[in-house]
Amino acid sequence: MLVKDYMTKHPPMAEPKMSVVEVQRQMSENNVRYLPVVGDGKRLLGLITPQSMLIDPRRMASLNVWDITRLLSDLKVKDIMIKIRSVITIDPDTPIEQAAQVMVENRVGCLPVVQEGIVVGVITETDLLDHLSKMMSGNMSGVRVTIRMPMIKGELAKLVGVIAQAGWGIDAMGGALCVKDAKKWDAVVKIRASKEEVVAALSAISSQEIIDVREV
Amino acid sequence: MRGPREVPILQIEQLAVAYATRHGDVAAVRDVSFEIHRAQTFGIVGESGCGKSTVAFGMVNFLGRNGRITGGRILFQGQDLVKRSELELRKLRGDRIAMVYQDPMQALNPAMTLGDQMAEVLIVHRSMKRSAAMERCKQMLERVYMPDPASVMRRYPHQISGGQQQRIVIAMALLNDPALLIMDEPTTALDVTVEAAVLDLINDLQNEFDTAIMYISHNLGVIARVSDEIGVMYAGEMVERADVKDIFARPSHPYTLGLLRCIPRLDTTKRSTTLQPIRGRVPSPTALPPGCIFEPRCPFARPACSHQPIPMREIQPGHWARCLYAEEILEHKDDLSDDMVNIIIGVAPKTDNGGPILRVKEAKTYYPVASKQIIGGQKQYVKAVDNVSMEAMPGRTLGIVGESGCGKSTLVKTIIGLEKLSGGEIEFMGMDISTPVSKRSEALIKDLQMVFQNPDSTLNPSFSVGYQIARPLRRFKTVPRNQVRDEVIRLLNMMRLGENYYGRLPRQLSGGEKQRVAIARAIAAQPKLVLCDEPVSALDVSVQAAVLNLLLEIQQQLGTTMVFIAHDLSVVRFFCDHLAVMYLGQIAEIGPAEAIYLPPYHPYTEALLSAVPIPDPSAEQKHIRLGGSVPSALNPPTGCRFHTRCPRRAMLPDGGAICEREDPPAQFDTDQHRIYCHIPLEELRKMEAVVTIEKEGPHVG
Amino acid sequence: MFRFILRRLGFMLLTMFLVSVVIFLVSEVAPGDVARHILGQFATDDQVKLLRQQMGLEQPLYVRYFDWLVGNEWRLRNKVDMPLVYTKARPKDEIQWWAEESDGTLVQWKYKTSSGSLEQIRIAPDDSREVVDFEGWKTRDDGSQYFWGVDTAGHVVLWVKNVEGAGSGPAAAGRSLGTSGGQEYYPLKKGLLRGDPGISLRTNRPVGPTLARRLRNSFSLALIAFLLIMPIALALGILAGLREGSALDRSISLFSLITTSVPEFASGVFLILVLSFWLDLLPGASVFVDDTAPLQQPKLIILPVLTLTLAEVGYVARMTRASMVEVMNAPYIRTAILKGLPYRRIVFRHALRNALMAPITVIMLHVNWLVGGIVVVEAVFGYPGLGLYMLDSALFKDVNAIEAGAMVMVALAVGTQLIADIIYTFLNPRIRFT
Amino acid sequence: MSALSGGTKTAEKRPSRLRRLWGGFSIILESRVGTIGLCIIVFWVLVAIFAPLLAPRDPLSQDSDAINKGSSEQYLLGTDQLGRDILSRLIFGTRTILVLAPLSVLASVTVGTILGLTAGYFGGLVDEVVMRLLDAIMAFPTILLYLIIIAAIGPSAVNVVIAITFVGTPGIARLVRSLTLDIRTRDYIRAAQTRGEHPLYIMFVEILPNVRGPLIIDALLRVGYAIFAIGTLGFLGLGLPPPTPDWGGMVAEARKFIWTAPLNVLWPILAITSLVVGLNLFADGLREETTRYQ
Repeated sequence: MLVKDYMTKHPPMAEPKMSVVEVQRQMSENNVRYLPVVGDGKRLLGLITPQSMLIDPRRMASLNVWDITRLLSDLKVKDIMIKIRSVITIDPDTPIEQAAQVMVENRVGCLPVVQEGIVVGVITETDLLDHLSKMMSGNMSGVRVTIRMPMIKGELAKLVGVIAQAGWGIDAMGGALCVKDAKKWDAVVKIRASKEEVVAALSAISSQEIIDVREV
Repeated sequence: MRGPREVPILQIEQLAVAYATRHGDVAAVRDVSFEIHRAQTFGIVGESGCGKSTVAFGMVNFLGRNGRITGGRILFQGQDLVKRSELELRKLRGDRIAMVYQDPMQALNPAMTLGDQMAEVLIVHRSMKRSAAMERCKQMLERVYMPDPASVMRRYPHQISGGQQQRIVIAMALLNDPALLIMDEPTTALDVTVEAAVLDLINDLQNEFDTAIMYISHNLGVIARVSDEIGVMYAGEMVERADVKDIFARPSHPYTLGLLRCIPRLDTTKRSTTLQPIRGRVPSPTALPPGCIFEPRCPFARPACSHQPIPMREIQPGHWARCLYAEEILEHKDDLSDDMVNIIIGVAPKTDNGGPILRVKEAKTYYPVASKQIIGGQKQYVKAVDNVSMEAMPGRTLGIVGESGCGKSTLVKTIIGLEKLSGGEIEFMGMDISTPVSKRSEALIKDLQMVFQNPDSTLNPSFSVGYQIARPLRRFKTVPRNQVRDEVIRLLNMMRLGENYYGRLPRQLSGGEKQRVAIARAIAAQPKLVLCDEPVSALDVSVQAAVLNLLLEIQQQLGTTMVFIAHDLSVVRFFCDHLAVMYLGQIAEIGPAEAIYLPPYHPYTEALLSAVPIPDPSAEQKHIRLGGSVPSALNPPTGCRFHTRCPRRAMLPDGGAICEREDPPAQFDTDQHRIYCHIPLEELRKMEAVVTIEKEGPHVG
Repeated sequence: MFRFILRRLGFMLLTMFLVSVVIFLVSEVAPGDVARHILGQFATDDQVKLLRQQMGLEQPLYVRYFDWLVGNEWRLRNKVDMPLVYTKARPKDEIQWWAEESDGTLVQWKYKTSSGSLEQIRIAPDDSREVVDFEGWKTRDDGSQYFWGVDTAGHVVLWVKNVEGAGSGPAAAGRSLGTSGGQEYYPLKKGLLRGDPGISLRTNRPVGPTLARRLRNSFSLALIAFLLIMPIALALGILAGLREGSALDRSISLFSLITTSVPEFASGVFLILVLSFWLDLLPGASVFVDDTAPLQQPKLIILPVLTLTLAEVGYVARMTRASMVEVMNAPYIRTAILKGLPYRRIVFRHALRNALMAPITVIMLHVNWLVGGIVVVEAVFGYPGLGLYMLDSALFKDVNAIEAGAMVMVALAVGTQLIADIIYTFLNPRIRFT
Repeated sequence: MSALSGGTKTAEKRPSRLRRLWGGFSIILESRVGTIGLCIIVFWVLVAIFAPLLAPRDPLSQDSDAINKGSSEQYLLGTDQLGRDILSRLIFGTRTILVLAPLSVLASVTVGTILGLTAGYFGGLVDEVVMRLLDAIMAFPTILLYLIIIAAIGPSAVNVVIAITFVGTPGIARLVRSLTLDIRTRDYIRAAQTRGEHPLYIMFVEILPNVRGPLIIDALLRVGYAIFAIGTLGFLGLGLPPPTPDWGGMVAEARKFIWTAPLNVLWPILAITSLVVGLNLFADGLREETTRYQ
């Protein structure tokens, strides 16, 4: 579950001397929202994001329509890109959740994956979301059960024991601290079996409470 | 394996390339479009001269002095390459787009060590220091399973084997982690077991580096094994494009169908099917037919086909074809095309009348090699052929198969008398022919003729076709003087070459035609035995089928016995009654063709069969790969010569120590089927078949 | 590698031997008689005969060849039954043949035509010189008196008392016939293999020293030309090869075509016409006042060097260009281009080394031509080199000189071929000599 | 593997011998270089053929009162030291050159081809002996070889041809040998061997025609060198005995009077150079065309 397994390798890239108009056309044509800017040998120089495309009107000399078009047409990527020193990059070997953490803290949508200054890929929100849905096997049908249990050692073992006894496999499993009650812990499990059997088996565990059951 | 629908690494739209020649511009490639996504392999297949290499070189705009891109767009990661300046292209090459070609030996600088040549890519593109670059190269060499990378990097290209050279070239291409890797027939020059290993390597490198690969080959089997999507090219145009399974299951362009029909397959024999060649010749780029380019050779052609050029159209999601009647083609793809109906060959083996026509007993051919010491030093010998015994039955075909360096060509040359026999004896029609050809009697020479491999050098370029066929007639006086010309014309017609070929010079003929003239020359004197030294391996697939059928016809009509040498197991399977598998100068296994392709196998035969690429992605095939490389025949391994690479030695007690000590005994599966192996026959019988033999399958009969 | 060099050296000796035999045979077959050549048309036949005898030309061919190769004083010793020595009697004397008595005194005999008797020149170890009448005649059974001795002209002579020799004839080229009177003459030689290439028939002085001086002149001329030609030719060839098909390439090709189409003598004379006659910049002929001339007046050398360079640059340039063009179209250059290497790096690291392999070996072979080609240039400019020396000797049929010169030239030629092969192995890693 | 090589010509009836010859020529005419060379050669050949008509005066007649005169309307290019008209001597000189040079090249080509074929085809001891012999001759500086041969057999037209043949043979033999070594490995030679053909048949019928191409080009260059050699020998006084008009000799004699009649030396030099340039251009054109034609 490392960044290098989930990042987009060989992403489309831009060069500093390219014209912004050209880059904008490509981004719209290929519905790409982030373009790392690289020099020779894929060395990272900057990043183009949707925000960097919004050009601050104050920079315009005048609002006369001809001046604007002329200025826009010879605007170069290096004028609008986020310079390398303010671009947050990530190493391919970091765990994926750390990448998510960095993105959330810095409120950025894309992290160029860099090794010794060379761009080896790009990881964006969509990649993480894609990873999340795979973690929860979002694309597979089955019974999805949410169980709340106290924060005591052995509780999870009990849950897994019951499922194992019933002979079912666990397609996906996720868990997090309960938002409302710090002492409680919620687990989400996906099992390929009928809804009734699952509810019957799991409600037998006294200390745990089924919050939500649904056929997915 | 393919990510969600995002930017394809490479997008080609209506690419057109032309060469400026003295007679004006010649359009070598017209209207080629396809896409390649990340970690996906796009296979381009087509016969020689169809422009597939031009497409490859067009990507990196390396079209020589007179070639240039005349139309279409090449989008690499979203940006069009056609308008890029030479400097920008240079920065892309070797960093984001890498290339690997057919002959690795030529692609490496003979006067520079391998290490320098590899590190250069990093030094130039990554401006790495030499030591760091060398270290990176060593890691990459380990990644491509190169034994002892440090010493290999200090060596020169001519000091390593073909397979290793290709690994170095592939490693060099992947050093900068390119987004696109273009491979132009990378494994064509390699032996089938080495090729299989390299193809595996390409697959798992792709998984790790997510590189998009454009794989170009004329061999449908290789393409089926390696690519996800396939484009079939013919005479400069892409005629069909679809997912790999689609194209084999539902070929919907007559040319693709023709290609599939004329390839001999491992799981079919000459009894159960016929090879249907494509008639006619590939049109030259300067004289293209008006309508559909395949119309002149298409069995399903209709008047509408020749009116105007046919556009590519999507007959099914993801399946494109350049044919007006593609849907109809699908229905009757199984019935025979008309001109093939009358020749159902499936010849039943004749009853064995009398003993073998050719008997080889413990034949040995050694080449003396100057010893290294200054004076004296015992003479060293290359044991090219070492203790080989076999027979050829009259009217039947004995196949000899094996990889390069196994001594099959030397054996044939010894039989025909071009090489001196160092030991054992050879009998032909009861008479001893251990002497070189210059000392043999006229009668013996007349009855033993040979067909050679390379069509370009088999005919003397300075003499007309008629003269060269007439020469054996005059030499052996098989026909009175005045009838020589008529006899030559009869032979030409037999070879399906018209009378007007009589006066032509070899340079005006295509490869297939040259080979037919060579066959006519060989059978002119009505020999009893014809030795064929890989007669079809240098030909295109469609032409190959025609020549193979021709040889079968000759055998059927004239009853000539044939010894057929080849390295392609599916061709040999189709063509031969008996088969001998050779390894490093010795016979590993010999017997009727059916027995060879079914267990019990000699471990080497098993490895060979599992390496042969089958032109059908759905066929299941055992996966056995041989490690190491072929040892030198100068000092071959002791005992069984295959023990250094044999994957089956574990089946023997104490790890097959016996294999190193003693020569393998001949174990008789049936009276005609012998296997030279220490592994007891019962164990060998327990192995399951390498290839599941489909009885019905898409082929007729 | 060592074994290969040994074989090549063996081959060189064989070739030299072969060549020497051929030259001897050829000069034997040649019409015209050397002695007649020396004495001119007016000498009488018996004078010519005497000179031939004195030069040992009467002896059978194989004897003469053997003498020339190995020398004959050890054979003729038993005639004079005293050791024969080839030394300088006194430090400033010329090297001459002497008989040496047991106590070290050097002895020569002289025939006095007036009295028909012999006198002896004796030089004692303490360098005192005296001339004494010699009475040691030996008598044969038929009563005639004879004596075998060494004369002042380096012959072993048989004198017979009171029998008139063939008389004297006009002295020619430092050779006085007056000392004749001997019945049989055997010219003394140490033989090539023992360092003495013999006496030049033309100048009657040892061949060795003159040959050495001439070789030095020729060598310096060839060296300067070589050092001038190679860099220019290689550079031109590479430039033309890189820009194949461009205007530069065509002009270089045309220039080299024209210069190779002009024979050396034509270009030599042409240069004299233009540079020294019309523009009067350089001396027309390079006349050497003394040995060290080339260093003081470099102007003497300029024209010959220029001629040689003109003739040679074109040829090497064309060959380098062809090799460069071939290499630039080689598949491994295509790999280099597709590896994205900059043009300069492709040319210098990849192309050059392979491209220079072929020309380097041929250039070394050209040293051999250079030595030969100089003959013409030396003839045109009168430059006193080996070539001119060989030319004059050949015209004069001076066998000893031609032989010595030929030996040097063959040694040089085969030597350079050997060096060429050795260089080739270093340049081309694929070739390892067994 | 450009698409070009794949296409094969539509197979038409083989052209007649004459048309094939013209086809050969048309190739050469397409290369500019080749045509210029051909024109120069043809010019000189015509001069040689029509020499008697063109030459204003008998080349040997001496006009005692017009010695070393400059060009005048009587003597277009002036006279030499014996009062002979330089122009007519030049014109007749072409005859000597254009007879002797090709003759000697023809001789060395025949001898060289036979040696090269035998050495190349048989290999082994034969090859070693022939090669060592050729190396010995090659080891000799060419000029010296001329000197010795001419000195041995005396200067005369025949001897000049013999000398040049003797010097030219090793080069041709080497070329033919290397070509034979390559062709010997071809399959059509093996096919002939399997038919038990006699080695002589294989050498002269199967191999020789395929050696012709490069041999012709090399022969052209050798004619150039032969012209050099004739000129040089003439210059060194070893060439043709006077008074036969010979360009080399003319240069040698004119050199002595360079002070009084400088231009005399210029004309023979220009003549020789132009002829050799013509030959080289023609050879280059031919080589370019044949390589592109394959």
